[in-house]
Amino acid sequence: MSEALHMPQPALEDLIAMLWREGFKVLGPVARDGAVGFDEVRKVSDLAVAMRDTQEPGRYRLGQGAAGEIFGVVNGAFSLKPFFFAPEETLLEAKRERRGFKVSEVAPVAPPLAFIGVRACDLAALAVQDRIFLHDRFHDTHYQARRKDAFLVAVNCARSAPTCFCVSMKTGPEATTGFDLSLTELEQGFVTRSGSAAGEAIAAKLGLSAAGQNEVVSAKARIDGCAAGMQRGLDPTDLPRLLYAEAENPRWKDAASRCLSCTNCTMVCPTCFCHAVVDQEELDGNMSRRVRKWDSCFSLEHAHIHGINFRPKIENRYRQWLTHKLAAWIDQFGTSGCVGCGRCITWCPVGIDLTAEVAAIRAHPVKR
Amino acid sequence: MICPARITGRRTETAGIYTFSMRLVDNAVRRAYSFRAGQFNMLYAFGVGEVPISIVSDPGDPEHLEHTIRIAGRVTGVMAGWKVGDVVGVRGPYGNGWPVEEARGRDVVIITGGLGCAPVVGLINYIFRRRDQYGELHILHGVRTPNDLLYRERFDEWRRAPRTRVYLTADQPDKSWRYKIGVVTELFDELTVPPSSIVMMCGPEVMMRFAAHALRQKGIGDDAIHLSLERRMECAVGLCGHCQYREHFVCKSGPVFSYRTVRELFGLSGI
Amino acid sequence: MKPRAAVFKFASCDGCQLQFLNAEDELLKLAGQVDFVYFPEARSRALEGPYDIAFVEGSITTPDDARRIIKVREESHYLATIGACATAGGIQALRNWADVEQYRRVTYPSPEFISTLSTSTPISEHVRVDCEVWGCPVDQHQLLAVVRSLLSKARPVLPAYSVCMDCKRRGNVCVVVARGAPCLGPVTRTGCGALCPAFNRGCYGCFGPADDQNMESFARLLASQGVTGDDAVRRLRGINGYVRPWRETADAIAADKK
Amino acid sequence: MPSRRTKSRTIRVNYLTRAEGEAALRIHLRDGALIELRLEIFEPPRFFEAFLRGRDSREAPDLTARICGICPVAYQMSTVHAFEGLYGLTIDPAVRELRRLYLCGEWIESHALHIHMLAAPDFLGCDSIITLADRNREAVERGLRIKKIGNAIVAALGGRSVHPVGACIGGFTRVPRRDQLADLREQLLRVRDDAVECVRWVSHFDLPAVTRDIEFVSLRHPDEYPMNEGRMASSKGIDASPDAFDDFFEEHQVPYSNALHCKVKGRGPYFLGPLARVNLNLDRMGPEVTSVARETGIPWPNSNPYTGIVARALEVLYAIDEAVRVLDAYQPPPAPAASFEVRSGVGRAITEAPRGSLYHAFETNERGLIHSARIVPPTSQNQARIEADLRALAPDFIQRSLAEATHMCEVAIRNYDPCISCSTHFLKLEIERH
Ligand SMILES: Cc1cc2nc3c(=O)[nH]c(=O)nc-3n(C[C@H](O)[C@H](O)[C@H](O)COP(=O)(O)OP(=O)(O)OC[C@H]3O[C@@H](n4cnc5c(N)ncnc54)[C@H](O)[C@@H]3O)c2cc1C
Ligand code: SF4
Ligand code: SF4
Ligand code: SF4
Repeated sequence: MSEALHMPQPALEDLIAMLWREGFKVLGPVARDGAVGFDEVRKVSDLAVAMRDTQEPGRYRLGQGAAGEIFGVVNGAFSLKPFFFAPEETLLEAKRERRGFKVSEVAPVAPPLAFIGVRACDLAALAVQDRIFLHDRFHDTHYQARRKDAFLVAVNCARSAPTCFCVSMKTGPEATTGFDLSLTELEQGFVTRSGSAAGEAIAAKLGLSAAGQNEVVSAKARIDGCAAGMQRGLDPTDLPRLLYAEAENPRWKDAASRCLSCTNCTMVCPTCFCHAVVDQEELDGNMSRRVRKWDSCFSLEHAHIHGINFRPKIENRYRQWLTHKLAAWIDQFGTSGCVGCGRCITWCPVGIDLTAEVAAIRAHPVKR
Repeated sequence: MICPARITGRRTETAGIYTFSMRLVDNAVRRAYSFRAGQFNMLYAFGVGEVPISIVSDPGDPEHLEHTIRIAGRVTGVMAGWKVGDVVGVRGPYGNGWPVEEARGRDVVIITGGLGCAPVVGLINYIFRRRDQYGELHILHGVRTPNDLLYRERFDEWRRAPRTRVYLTADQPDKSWRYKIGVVTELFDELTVPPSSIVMMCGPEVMMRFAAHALRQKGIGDDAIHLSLERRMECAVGLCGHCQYREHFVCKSGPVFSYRTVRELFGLSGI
Repeated sequence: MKPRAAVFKFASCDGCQLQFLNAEDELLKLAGQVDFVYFPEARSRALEGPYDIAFVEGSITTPDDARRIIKVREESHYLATIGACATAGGIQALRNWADVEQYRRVTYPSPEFISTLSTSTPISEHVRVDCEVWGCPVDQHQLLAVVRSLLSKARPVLPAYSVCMDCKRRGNVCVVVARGAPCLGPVTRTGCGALCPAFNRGCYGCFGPADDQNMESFARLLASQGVTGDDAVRRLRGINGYVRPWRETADAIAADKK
Repeated sequence: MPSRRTKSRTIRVNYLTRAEGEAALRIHLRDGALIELRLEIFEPPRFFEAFLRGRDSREAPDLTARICGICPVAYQMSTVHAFEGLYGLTIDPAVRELRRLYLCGEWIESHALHIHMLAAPDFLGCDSIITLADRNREAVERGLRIKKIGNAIVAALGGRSVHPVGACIGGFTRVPRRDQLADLREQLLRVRDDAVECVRWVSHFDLPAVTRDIEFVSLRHPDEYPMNEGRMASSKGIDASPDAFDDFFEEHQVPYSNALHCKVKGRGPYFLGPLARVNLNLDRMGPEVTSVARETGIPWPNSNPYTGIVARALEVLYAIDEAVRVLDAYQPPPAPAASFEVRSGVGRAITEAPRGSLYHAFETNERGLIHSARIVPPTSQNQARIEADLRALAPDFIQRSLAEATHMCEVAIRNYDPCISCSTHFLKLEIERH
């Protein structure tokens, strides 16, 4: 990580303006419909300034925060996922021709995006999605087109929501990699570091001076304080073995008695990548689009083949999700599918908490 | 990318099962195309959808593709109407295929059940075309009722071939049934093979589980037992997530798995 | 030859068949593909059956209609119900829990002139149905997708997962979690594109139950939001209230209260 | 073919087509004299007024919308206005304007549907818009363009054009930002010429020249063309608050069929809808629409029901201009909806549905649950008037073939753009031959 610089608050305004000038569409945490999510920002006041979120399983409220605090709201309702892995997009078009048909790829229209205020967990999640969409045997051109020019300004967390558990997943609260610039908010301005050549170039243009020693110390203290105060945790020890062995633990049934199978957890999860591929034919039958949409292992259709459904019960599907996320993912991609952002806990309408489910299984194994 | 292919032949195997021959339309694509026995293509019916279908023709002649399709639902229902001259879509090949190299020189046991399994027919054809490279060939097939025995003539043909034995059984036979009665494992009493044999099977997962168990008794190791699995597939490249089988993506690390790899999962329901 | 299609109406508001006419961009294309030989709302010349495709709107509420639907079925090769009325009994199925005699008196000064059944029932309770298009009203894209599938000789399939999935795809903020508002989304079939949450309000179930729902847990969720007793019953006994999982849950809550 | 031999003859139009809903007509003539005439509406009863009892007033707009798929917005509007009166709400001016916009959308969509899909084929000898398109594709495409923008307005405020979800007591569940409406404005300006052309087109139809003694009824507002608010007015002198609906109008049931018939107390049938509104409110349509109205050469006000289609086209033009006006002035209200406490009481409201005045009256208990509901849709109010028109036509029938007579009746009925499914209370057909 590079040298710590001091960034006065007005320079954030400059940063936003500069990114727009550089041709980026700039997005940041904005309050909308009672929650914070990434949306277009043109100036600092567009951000969710002086606001605080309260989060608990199945509940999210936005309220007043500390005056002047810019990044008081921790991870928002939506991660970076929708911006790179689109919820719905056309991949191909097939047009009928006199004899047969012709297929052409639809190139994604992707203005370069800059994000201000990305949390460490979301950066970690982005790395997981990169692994899946860019560094696997197949390479997703749509994801790549949007991903390649993105500019990421991270914000280190000075407080956590009660649903956060990044410390146990070793993904936060400090962003250590995967960003162009990182910020730690202080009473007066920010301590900033660059994490890439692009970040360095922007920092240079902003003309920032080196941060004072006391600023560096207090930034670190804030991050450490956040880490120390984190209320939730998930013990990742030997998870694949545990969950594979506990496939018949009665806890799955118990969770299934609460689970609505509504798909919300998978939709808000920044790493979930399941998608449906559907062909949509025009009414006149001359053209058909192949569309990719987010899908979820909680839908009944997901594991359906003709005449059989491999996961007919909610308990099968809940187990599939959790086992995939925390165990099979490691076998598949060499990394956990969970980064500890806690979104699936907050945004589950009935507040099912995966950390509690895992803890219960660990506490009462049926195998050995 | 979906490549257009022209249907060059259509054969009715039995009611509701058709074999289509096809040729990729684009010359360059066709020449570059190659596949292994047991791999599959995603076949596309314009505007309606795409489904995984095994390639049953011989990998030695990759410019000629053959697919045997059983009409099941929406997409295959449309495929039932494909005629010679129609242009359809092919994307592939995908999957790992049968371990035909590993099998060379060994006795081969092929087990299939249920409504006849296209990948196995392709495999048998493959071996017959290279008959001297393989040892004894045992074909075991279990059906529920005699009506489910789909390729009756082919079984008869195979039965007459040298160094080949065919074993048939029906769960619920009728008067015309001249073969064994009971589930597939009933056939194992008659089967005598050396432990060095290799087994390849395809069919309902319960059947395969019982068969694997019975084979173990005969001293055949879990490594020598290979089975082809079926899961929903929408992308076939390990991205869409539908074919997950715990840590496996059936489309890319399968559809053929050694029994050793999946035996732990085989006993679990809802995976 | 173009398939011959017919649009039949039973007890309904006409909103579902209107979706054909509301397809302004597609209407002439549609007419190029399908011959609507019987469509009283749109065409004065009505041709006799048999029909290749029948779209049936509305529920069965009168003895005459109970007889008419049988004839419609006989004349139609493929029969698709369109909308909550035809597929689930519709809003008028609220009578199924009431005393219809009393309903008659409430609505008409001379109730004796009214001939009606005591129930409003979906078409599938009367005849075989080949395809059910849910929604109040049906979604135009879904409706046209069904037509397209039939033209392509493919069995139409429509998604049956919960509204929540489309709600999140659309980027709505969940009204349950962020506002504590009751929302039927988790147990409702998708199709509308998660309209209500996009308009800052809870889903009220226009598309009927999703293919798989956990009604016990959902009822507990409602209760935790303070929606209990009659209030919970009313939420479930709405436009698709007569469909089994919702009907049973509402009935159980109603029975509990007594 | 003239059939002088026939002394007695019955005409039945078994299924009234190109009308929303189901109705039939039976006319019995003897020696050229009309013995009996019945407009039988056999739309099955759906009992809205009954099942609304016990429902929460806050769900009512979603329920009453389901009465009619063609004019759900008007149903929602009458419902919310009735409850807003009951709960003593004051509506933010910006919300009020958005509601006008909302209703403009429905008028445009519903009128365009009626003109192009239901009525024009009659005058041009086609059986549907599809055959009309073969003959005059341009007019059809123009109509579809107009209709589409109407639906787009409703969808912008309520998510979809049939049973939109955005309206609630107090306002809307969400209001658009200004920039979200910019596109609508552009589209409206693009179809304005189409709308003018449409007025010209319909005014050149071969409209029968008749004059009848008609009492026209609509809302009238001191400053604007009536939509959501105003006093009841009529060409024969009614001027009263909607609260007094029952003092002026009465519903009664006829055995052979029908939605309940309505009459002006002590007088008889009356006429609702675009022609009534134009006749009574031409001075509120603004100079530009008025001048287009004058150009048609048709005198306004007039008592020829066949000019209804022209009035409808004029209202499309008016609604486009009005929508643009609202959009230009729009600033989002501070809150999408006024908050309120429920209470017991009675609330009544009339709004102008595309087909005419739509009256709702609700009584609630202290928990805001509906104790009783009354809904009087325009089609049922027009029904007696339709029968009167048909009666006036009857003497002509004796000279005409069955097909011709049938056609004449259908055209006459369609003047009223009857939306039969929206009549909340219909009877089963009971044929009683005397
Ligand atoms: C590796 C592999 C090889 C196969 N080889 C053959 C073959 O050679 N011949 C043959 O007849 N069939 C084969 N199948 C099965 C074939 O793919 C299904 O019968 C087909 O997908 C059914 O589609 P449908 O639309 O007609 O059925 P529907 O029941 O209408 O299915 C709807 C959708 O579900 C999915 N689906 C349903 N069944 C399956 C299934 N079994 N596998 C994957 N997705 C499914 C598809 O996306 C399908 O479009 C194979 C399947 C796999 C996984
Ligand atoms: S599983 Fe839950 S906590 Fe983990 S990354 Fe996904 S949404 Fe966040
Ligand atoms: S389902 Fe709804 S929109 Fe369709 S006809 Fe019935 S009430 Fe109307
Ligand atoms: S708002 Fe309703 S539909 Fe949307 S996610 Fe929440 S519960 Fe599901």
